[in-house]
Amino acid sequence: MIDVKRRVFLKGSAAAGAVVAAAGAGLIAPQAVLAEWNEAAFRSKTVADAIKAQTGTDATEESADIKIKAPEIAENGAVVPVSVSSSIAGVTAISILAASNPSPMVASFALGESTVADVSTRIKMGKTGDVIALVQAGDKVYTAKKEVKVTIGGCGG
Amino acid sequence: MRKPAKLTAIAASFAAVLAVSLVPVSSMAEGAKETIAMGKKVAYDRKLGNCLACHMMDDGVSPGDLGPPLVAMKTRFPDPAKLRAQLEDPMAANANTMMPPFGKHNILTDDQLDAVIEYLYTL
Amino acid sequence: MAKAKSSIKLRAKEKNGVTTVKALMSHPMETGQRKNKKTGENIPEHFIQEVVGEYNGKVVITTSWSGGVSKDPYLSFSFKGGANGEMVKVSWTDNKGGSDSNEVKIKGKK
Amino acid sequence: MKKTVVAIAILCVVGLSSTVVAKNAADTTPAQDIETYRSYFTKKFPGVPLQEFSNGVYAIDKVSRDSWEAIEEFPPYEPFIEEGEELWNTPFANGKGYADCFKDGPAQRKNYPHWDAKRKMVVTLPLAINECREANGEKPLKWKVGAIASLLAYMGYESRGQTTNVVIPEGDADALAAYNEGKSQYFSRRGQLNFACASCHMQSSGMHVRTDILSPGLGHTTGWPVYRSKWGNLGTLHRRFGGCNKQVRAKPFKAQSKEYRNLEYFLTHMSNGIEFNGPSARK
Repeated sequence: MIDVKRRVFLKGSAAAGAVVAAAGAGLIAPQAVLAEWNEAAFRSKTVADAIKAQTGTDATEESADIKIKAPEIAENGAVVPVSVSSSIAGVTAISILAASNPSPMVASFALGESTVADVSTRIKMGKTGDVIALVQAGDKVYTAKKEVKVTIGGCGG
Repeated sequence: MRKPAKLTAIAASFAAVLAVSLVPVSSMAEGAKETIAMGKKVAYDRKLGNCLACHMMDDGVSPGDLGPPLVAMKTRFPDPAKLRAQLEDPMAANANTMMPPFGKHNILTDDQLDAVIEYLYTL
Repeated sequence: MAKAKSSIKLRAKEKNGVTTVKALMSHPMETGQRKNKKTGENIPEHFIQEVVGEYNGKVVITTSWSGGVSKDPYLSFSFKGGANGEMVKVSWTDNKGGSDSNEVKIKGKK
Repeated sequence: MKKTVVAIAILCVVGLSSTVVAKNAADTTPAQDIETYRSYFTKKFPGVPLQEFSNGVYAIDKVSRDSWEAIEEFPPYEPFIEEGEELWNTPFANGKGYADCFKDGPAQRKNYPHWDAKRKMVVTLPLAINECREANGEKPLKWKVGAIASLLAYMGYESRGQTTNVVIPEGDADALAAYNEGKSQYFSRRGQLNFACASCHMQSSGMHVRTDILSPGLGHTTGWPVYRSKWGNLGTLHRRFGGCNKQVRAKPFKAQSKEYRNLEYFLTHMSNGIEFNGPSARK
């Protein structure tokens, strides 16, 4: 369906600044590279499948150099503020997954050369679970996680 | 689903008198278990008892803290009639209580109350 | 009512050589799993799939989203560089082909 | 536990039984009520400065405050302020506009709700907006969401920093009666679940219903209109009143009904001295 490896290669080279050259050579237009939505990753039902689809590998390494900012307790699972930053050198992509969601992959950010590895968004979480940050740098994939408890409303139906 | 549960609830509360004639003795333990299971379900259901909104109890996740933890219920309510009254109309005992009148305002049916009481006594 | 308004609210601030961009987009972000209370039918998925951030015409971030991002989504990112008065552009495309973009001047030391 | 009971009894004289409150709401003066109500919360939450109560549950809970602050980085109500400003500046069909009704501009929060002695009724800001429209031949707006919320967001934003100062005019028995009606409303148990507003937001404020924290009732009126994540939209105070009533399984009153206007009159009076900071974001 989707050529994962090719996609990873293109993203990697975009970050390395090679895409301009490729585009210049008439191989591919930068916009087309960037406009591709990783359907396989977003439709994956498990964290493992999503990571594989996103990065092309399942060899990940936990890293203390990734910081996830997310509430311990989310007041409302519909709006959970999440920030991910990393001090790892040469980050090309950051992804945010919500492990308990039916489709865990929520967001992924492909970063340019000058882009700081620090992104924020707000995500939906159906229930309590880990927020997983996936950081790609070079050919390595690093992860970190933080549990977010999603509140259960008290008033009943 | 509901009907047999109701039956067992009734059977349990009148066990001594009626059960012998209604239910074969061998299935008594089964019946009581079912009642307790139904009671737990009613107690946990957010649209029914919703007890976890205010009380820590059993294996309930993320309970509230408006009411006391539901533990040692036999010690706290040796008299089942008192526990029943507390569920029916808690304001009778404490005018400032936050606890809803589960019986008086028909939040739960009689059978549901019976089952919840059976369940509470297991805590 | 006037319609021309952008669905993207945008801020960009430069501090110590890093520009931080914050964007708030108006979008329903339907997952496809929510039911219409009246009809009982699933509301079809409708979400922003991609948000592109550009500085001086150069793409600095490409964000891919699922319907798991909150309604009226928020995005913040930073890049090295940027000076007062330069332009930052953010544009989104959703799964139904809808799109919008907006530009803002970077606020920083003059 | 005991403390709670005593404090509540002092304020509403009565415990919470509805009939008794109705009879006795008049036993204390509005000035006494403010004093009792305010000190109840400042004692219950000793580290919280008075002005902070305008931030609802975020004044008393660090964890939810963190998410809230992250959301305030770029609050979801912001586009509504802009939309409200546009509405404010769009002339009616007769060429007039809101500015012709609100002579001193959009920063109107400090003037509402107020007692209209001639009509013997509480006038709220949304009511004044729709009366302005109708006086100029325009259809009234819906009360709970949509254009009225956006207008209120703009007017609220322009009013930020103004201080709540709801006056119950001295010697006006009708005004006092309306206030007392609102007060009774606040302390009366309602619905299948048998809760009064005060049951949750006074007596049990700060406690957990499952993992939800009950917000303190002091300052409850200052942040409106509110973008609630639960609504995914901006809504008005009376929309929230109705929602609360529904949650206790009571039949809600209509937005801008006499009941809710009087309730707003009482509740806003309780927050006198606290700054308006609407629009705001809540869970």
